[in-house]
Amino acid sequence: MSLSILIWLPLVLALLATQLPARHIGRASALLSLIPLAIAIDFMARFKPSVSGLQFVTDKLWISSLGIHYKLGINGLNVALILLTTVLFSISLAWSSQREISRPRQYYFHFGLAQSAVLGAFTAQDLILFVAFFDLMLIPFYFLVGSWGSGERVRATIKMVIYTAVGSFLMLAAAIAAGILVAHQNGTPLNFSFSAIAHLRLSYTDQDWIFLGFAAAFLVKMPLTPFHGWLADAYKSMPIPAVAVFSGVVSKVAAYGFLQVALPLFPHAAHHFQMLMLLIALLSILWATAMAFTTRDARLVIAYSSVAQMGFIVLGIFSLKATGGQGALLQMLNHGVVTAAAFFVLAAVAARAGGSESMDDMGGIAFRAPVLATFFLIVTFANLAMPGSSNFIGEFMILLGAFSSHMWIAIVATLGVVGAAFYALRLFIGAMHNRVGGRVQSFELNRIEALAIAPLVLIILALALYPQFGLSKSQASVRAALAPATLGGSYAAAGKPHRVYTHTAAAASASTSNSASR
Amino acid sequence: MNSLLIAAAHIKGPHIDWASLSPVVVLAVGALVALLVGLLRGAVARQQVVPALSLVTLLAAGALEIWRFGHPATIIHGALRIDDLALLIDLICTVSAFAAVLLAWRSEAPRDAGHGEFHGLLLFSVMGMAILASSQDVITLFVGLELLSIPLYILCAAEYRREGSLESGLKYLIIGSVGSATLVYGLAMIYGASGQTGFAGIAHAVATHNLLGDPLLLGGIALVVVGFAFKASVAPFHQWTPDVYEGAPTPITAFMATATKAAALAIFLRFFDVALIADKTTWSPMIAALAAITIVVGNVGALGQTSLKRLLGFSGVAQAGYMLSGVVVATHLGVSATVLYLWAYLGMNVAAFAVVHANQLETGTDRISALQGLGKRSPALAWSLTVAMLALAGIPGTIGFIGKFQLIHALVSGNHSWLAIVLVVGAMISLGYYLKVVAAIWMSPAGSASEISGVPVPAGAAAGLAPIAGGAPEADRLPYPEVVFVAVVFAALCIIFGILPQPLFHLASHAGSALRGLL
Amino acid sequence: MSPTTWGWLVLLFPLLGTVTIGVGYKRWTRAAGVIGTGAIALSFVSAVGALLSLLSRPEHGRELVSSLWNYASSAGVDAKLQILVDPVSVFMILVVTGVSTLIHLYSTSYMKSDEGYARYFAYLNFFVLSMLVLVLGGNFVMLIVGWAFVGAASYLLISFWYRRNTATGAGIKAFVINVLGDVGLVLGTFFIFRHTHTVSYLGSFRAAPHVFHTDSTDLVAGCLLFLVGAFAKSAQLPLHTWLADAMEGPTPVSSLIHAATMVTAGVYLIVRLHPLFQLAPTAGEVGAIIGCATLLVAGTIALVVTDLKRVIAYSTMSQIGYMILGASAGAYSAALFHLMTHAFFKALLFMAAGSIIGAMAGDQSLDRMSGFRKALPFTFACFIVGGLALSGIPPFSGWLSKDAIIAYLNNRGGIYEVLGILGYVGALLTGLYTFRMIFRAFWGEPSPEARELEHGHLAHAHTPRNPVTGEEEDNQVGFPGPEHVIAEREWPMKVAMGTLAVLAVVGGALQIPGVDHVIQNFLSPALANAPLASAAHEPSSGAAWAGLIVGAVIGLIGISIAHRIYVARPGTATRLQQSFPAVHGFLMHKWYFDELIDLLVVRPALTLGTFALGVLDRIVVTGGVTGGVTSVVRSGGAGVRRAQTGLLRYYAAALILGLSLVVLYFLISST
Amino acid sequence: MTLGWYLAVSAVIFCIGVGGVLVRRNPLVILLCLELMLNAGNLALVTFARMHGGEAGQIFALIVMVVAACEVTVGLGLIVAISRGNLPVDVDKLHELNG
Amino acid sequence: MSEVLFFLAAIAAIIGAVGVVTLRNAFYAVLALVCHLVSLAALFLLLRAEFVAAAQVVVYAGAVMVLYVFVVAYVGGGEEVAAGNGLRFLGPLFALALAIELCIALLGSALSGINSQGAHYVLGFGTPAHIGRLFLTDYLFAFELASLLLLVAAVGAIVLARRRRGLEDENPALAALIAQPRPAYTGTMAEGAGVRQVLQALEETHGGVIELGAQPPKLAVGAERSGDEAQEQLP
Repeated sequence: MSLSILIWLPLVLALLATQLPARHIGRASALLSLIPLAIAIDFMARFKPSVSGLQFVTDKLWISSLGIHYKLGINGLNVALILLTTVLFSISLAWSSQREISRPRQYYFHFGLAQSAVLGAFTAQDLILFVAFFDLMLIPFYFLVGSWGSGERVRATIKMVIYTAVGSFLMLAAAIAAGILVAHQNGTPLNFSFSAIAHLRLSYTDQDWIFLGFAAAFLVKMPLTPFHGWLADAYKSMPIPAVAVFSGVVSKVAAYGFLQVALPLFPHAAHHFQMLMLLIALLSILWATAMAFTTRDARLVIAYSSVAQMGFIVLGIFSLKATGGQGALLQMLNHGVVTAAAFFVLAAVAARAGGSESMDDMGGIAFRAPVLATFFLIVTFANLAMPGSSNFIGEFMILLGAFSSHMWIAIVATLGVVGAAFYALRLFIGAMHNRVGGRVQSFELNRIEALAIAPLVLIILALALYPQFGLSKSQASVRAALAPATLGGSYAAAGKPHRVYTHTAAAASASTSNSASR
Repeated sequence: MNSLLIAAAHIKGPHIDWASLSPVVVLAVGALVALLVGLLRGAVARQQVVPALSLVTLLAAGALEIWRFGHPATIIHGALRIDDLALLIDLICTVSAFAAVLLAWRSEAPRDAGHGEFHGLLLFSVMGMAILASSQDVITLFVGLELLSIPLYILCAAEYRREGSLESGLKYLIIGSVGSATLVYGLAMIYGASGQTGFAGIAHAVATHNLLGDPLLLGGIALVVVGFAFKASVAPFHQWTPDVYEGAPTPITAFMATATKAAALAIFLRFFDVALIADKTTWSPMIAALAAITIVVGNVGALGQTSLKRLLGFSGVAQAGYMLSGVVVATHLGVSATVLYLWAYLGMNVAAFAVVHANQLETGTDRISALQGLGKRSPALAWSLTVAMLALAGIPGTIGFIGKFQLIHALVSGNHSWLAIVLVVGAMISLGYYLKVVAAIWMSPAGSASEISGVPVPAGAAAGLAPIAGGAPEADRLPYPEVVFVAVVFAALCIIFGILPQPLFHLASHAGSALRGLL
Repeated sequence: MSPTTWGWLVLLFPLLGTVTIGVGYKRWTRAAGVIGTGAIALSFVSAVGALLSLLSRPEHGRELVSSLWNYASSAGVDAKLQILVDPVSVFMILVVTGVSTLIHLYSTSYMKSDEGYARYFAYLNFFVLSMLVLVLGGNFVMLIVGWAFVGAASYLLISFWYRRNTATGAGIKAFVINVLGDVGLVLGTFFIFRHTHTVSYLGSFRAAPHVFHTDSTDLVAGCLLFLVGAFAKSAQLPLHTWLADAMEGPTPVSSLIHAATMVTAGVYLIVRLHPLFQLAPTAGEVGAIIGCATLLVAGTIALVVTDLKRVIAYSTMSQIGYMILGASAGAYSAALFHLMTHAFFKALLFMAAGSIIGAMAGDQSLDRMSGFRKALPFTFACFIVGGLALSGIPPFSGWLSKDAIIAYLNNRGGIYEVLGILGYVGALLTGLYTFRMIFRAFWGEPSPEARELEHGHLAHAHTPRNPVTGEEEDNQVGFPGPEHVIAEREWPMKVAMGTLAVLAVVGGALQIPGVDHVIQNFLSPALANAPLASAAHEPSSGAAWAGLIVGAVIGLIGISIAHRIYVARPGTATRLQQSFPAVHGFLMHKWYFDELIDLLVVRPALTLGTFALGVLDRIVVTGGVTGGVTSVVRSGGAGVRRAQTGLLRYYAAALILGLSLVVLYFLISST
Repeated sequence: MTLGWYLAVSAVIFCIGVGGVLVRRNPLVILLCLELMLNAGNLALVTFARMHGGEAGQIFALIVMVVAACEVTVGLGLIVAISRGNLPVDVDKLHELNG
Repeated sequence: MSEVLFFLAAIAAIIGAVGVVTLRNAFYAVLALVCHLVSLAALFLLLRAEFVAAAQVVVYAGAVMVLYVFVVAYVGGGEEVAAGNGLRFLGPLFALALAIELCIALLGSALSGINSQGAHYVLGFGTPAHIGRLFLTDYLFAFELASLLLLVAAVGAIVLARRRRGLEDENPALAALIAQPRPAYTGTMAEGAGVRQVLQALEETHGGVIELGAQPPKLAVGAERSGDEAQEQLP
């Protein structure tokens, strides 16, 4: 089955669903979203983890005069994230389907578009295609926030889009420049596919600024401090299902972009800016932790915790060690599940606290809702990366990677771990325990809420028992992705020919991808 | 008398390649016919037949332009060069005029000006553009420019009962004439320096007579730059643009915004990349600087606007800045990028103006706030405007993205990466206003829309459901089907060519290679 | 069955118990106690099975590893879901499951009227599971997992009565400090992993002598970080403050987690990692010093604290100080021996305290207790047994185990001799505070509650109040339960306490210097490669007996002083307080540790957070980065719009100005 | 006289026209000033035609003359329309469109 | 001789130009322009551009200026020279700067021709015959276009300035008002009463907002805003 089907199916299904009578759209969308999920599982099952190159490749020349390819493929870096995307979208749609939503046609259309865009961004194997999907993701979220959000939603959505688009435009410029400069400097025809760029040389100064362009886009999207200015408003305003998928997968696209695009394609720059990126990651961890300490807004606690987590992920990636990269990848998966679950739990809690998301209005909810409390607790423990959760393994490997590359940064970063314990638990206690809040009317988790939360909690538990799931598929790909950047400094110093390692890796991937595509 | 006859007998007119000239001829004939039919007394003849005739004329002209594609020819003693670049630009103008005619079908302007006159002038203007785009001689250039401008001055003021219309006409006329005079003086100086009026002659003279650093030539270039920049609304010569766009009848604004810009950019390309190519190192930094200024000024100026037409005016300024990039780099790639962007710009702006027009017809104003609820009133229009705005902003999947892509491509290849960065920064700023428009369409102010929070809303609140969005246009109420048609078609093209841009690239590259002597 | 199969069974039963109770919390609420106790009892049986099957193997084959599946095996990390069954872990699981079974039994009565009965047993079973993972885990990752799980279980049980703000506060405090410990373990693991490239115990131990030389920096750093973990878990200075607060939890919880099992995990850790600590004597010294300091500090605080449970809690800290001291010094078997006996008598003391608290209708203040001797004869007897064992009075178990540690220290010499002598000071304090507590609670005029109980009425508070703050309990939600229980009326409590009392008396018999060395012999296969555990470092039985006698005497002196102050001459305590107000205040404030931590850690963190939220984020991010750019753009826009006057002549002027500039440029670039 | 003088005169006239556009408020007079500018262009063209001895410049000048006439016609028409609409015949008072 | 003529013509042309810019009365300005045009024609003659000079006089000074005079008469030409704003000073300054730059550009050229009397004179240069031949051969296209341009201009002038029908039918009240006697010096074309003024008057008489049917609403805004000016012009 072609990957194109997987990535475009959500949009098509959404369009189909919108043709139904308004009251059936939600349920239909939720049910239909199981199809992409099934396809994603199928891909996952057929994926061969031992191969570092692409599998299930679709490669068509899209814009021939620019050498832009419509190239999709799966490797160890994105296979789990694709599954995560389909899962989270299914769950978000299920959650939405149980609620009355104004203008459902547009709502579900935007959801379908969002899913297609995210899947596209994960599978794209061409710079321009990647950029296109990356930007395309913005549109549905712009509408979802602006039309179905709460509070200052219009301002928030414009702020969000401008912030993220600033990054994406810089990335666009960088992507174009990358393709062109590579073509110029090697005298090859224009070709924007990752594999083509990866094994051609690009001068170090060009790599540097191009890398910064990509980094800007990714850092804003995640977001990391100090690029998080849009986060609070946007997360505050987003409808719950939107924020769940946004925080769950959209921010992962950025982190994934580092692994899939920035590091393998611009290894020297990645090596060059390693310290900068590590410091930004560290700053984010500490900053977001401090913010999460102090805010009374439950949603912002989760939001900032997710900034801190993204900080860890970047820390892992830019440790430029396989352990760190593996940890980062696992952590993307974990955090995607956990943060989405956290937002759904938050919605359930807010529903019991008179609609308020302020911790001042909560408290004592656990009593009549032990199941909810248990789920919340599991999510909380996972969120603070308690050992035994899969998140811990992620953080463990991230920190191990960072530790082996820059010991002190890892040690300082552990402050974030301790801080997470405090703010995550503070949120749990503030909501579920202590005296009963003024507007609280507690009731047990109902079927509708459980529809979204229970599967996620089950996934969290399953991952906790078997985090290897997130590691086993990716090892080869992560090594291949990081190797050039890890070597970045040494061969620069030795003046050896450029990127011998990737060349062989790319060749290997080409041969395997051929066999896989057949 | 006899001697005169003898003298006349000696005069042998230039050879005229009627095939190549045919689009221009068709336009002229169509304009005259429209003028004449407009004199008929019957209301049907005036109100339906005349627009129909102009549509036919434009279709014919378009068909002929397509026919001549790939058959470059220099005709009428070097007055015109009908090559792929010219034809593509002509086609833009023709399409734009076609859309303008449809938009104007039931609007105020043709009734006020008289249908025959209105359409006749419109066609004359298209003809002027066609000539300007293919002119190969400074005299033809100048006449073409005036033939383009003068009808527009009149059309801007067509709604004579509206103060804004008259004001915009007067402003356009006076500032335009200052621009023309400047251009004339500049052309005079270039003529003075080179002794030639043909572009090829000028190029030859500049290259061979060691004129490169001559103040006379450079002064002339300076004045010409300003004259063209004015037409293309390049900052700081852009100030008429927002005012005129706002004041002019909307169909005319739509036409002006797209077609004039195309013609002006075309002559920029043709004159600088053909006649003055030898002096590229001197003028290129200046034009690059102007482009940068334009990008910044246009985008920044659009930020706080409340009138949609004004906003689009400033946005047009900014886009002109983008498009100058192709002139700056002066390569085949640059030319094709500019042409490509012009096509993109046509699609995006016509779609946008069509919606503005429709909304104006319905609400009587072009305020952005009047867009509120458009998503409910007419989803087709709302989606069209949304697509247009996103395309203008350069979001992937739209033609605007492709256009910007190619411009950046040209700039980076032409060693003008810094301008590419400016372009990108401009695009970032532009989101600030494009998105506000989209927000106004879909996102009613806080409180009125039901919000999704954690609380399940009790069932039964679904009474006030919105009409189908993204569905078939026939589901919408259609007060002005032709306007909606234009909006939807152009918006759809923005998407289609945004996803499958290869044909456009193909055409644009033809245009790029039409200019010989470039890299 | 092989020992490892038994090991997995040991883990399986509590897991099943947790899940069964958790899933069926509504349907079989009342059965939760039985299920929970039964699960742990089965686990204990399995532990015995493991013991027996381990003993049936030859000595050199008593380190067995078994893995279920790859837990996190990638990119060089080789973490498996793995257990290590060796004498140390078997010893631990025996203690843990045994004591746990009894405490579960006790709890079935103690918690019977609590609304959260099922939840309680689910948590408690989960705790046992976690503790067993901790001790059975076969690699560092499993260790950390268990380590954190017990922390989580501890948190859950401390804030079991979650309507109490004090309970939730104590819970979060305990949790965060324990996470600090986890981080210590994680970083310690990193330091070791950096050189050994494996997370498995046996792999690391095997590699350690080859990759580390004695006291190499990374090894010492790693061991110190492990010690941080141990200190956090075992409530050693300066990470001890959570333990006293943890008394917010139900008393059986204090008994199980905060006395018998979890808090001793630090000791287990040091023993488990002894191959590493052997190579890092510096780390061992640090551990010993901290342990010694803790035993003294906690002992002094216990002298003045008036909350019954907190006295026992500080006593626990103090006793764990001995164990840490011993384990750090190398007295592994002695430390584990003391760990076991301490589990018996301290659990017993807590259970007995629970009985008194029941009689006091939830009041825990020693100030209001008195004269319960007659009212609670069984409890009194248990208290006496536990107290004597704790004070190290012959022939109770604590006497043999504690003095074994001190004897080892004195034998090792050097700085350890000093620490050993300080250990005797601690022994004096132990006798003093233990019997201060006993004398105040059981001697003197019977309190009203005691009097009523003598007449057969169990006191009930009209309005249940938080024992710490006096705040009225949130009674609407129904817990803690309205009924209180005493051991005298509940057979499960009696059975549990009785069993422990017997063990507290006879438990010491396992290892009597010169008589038998059951524990030492059992552990020796696991300690075979430890020079410090070799016979050379063990004190001779003569020296050991000398130490035992000295210890017993010191314990008796302590008791007699307590008797003098609280029984013979009532009022002495008050006089002392008035004579040394500074000392008393200092001790009452628990050496100001809480305040110090508050000042040094909590406050800066919160200030930083507030600063970050209020100032930095607003000024730097919103104001500077975003705001700066947007305001520049915005003001640019305003400028452009202002220039757009609508006045034609201005436009012309702008055009002309632009024209002159362009011409100027071209003129300049001419020639 | 050398041709430079003619050119100088033409430049001066051009700039007088420019100045007029900038300072006058009556659109009628502004149109006159535009005439000045165009005429200056014509003078330059004719001068250059003389200089090069080719007639292209003169042809151009004639065309410019036609254009000037056209612009004037349209401009005057506009002024009449403005005046009919009872709007002020003063460019400083026509600034409804701004910002 | 030619020098004298040049100076006379040049000075006259410049004076005429200055007159156009400075004279307050539009009518005088037109006359000054005529003077300028004629002087320019003389300069053209000196440059041997006979046909251009002739055309200048005939077309410009003759035809276009007449148009001017008519419009001045229709609109009324009284006007203050400049507004009291910065442009009054800056305008000439800008112009001066530009003049300097242009002179530098024109005279600084290294072209030898600038400092000469011009190219060698060829018989027939600039004569109508030559020009005419060129128009029919080399510049045929421009010539044809120029004629179209004139047509456009004519059409445009008509579109903008012609008398309209239909206004009366749309709004009887308006029509009646237009039929009323006009104040003096406001032109003779009845519909020239203009919407703004009519509205003003209507509002005064009817006292309220008027429905103007097909009138674009923008009108009302304009009418309201410039009410003061309209009042001044009404008696």
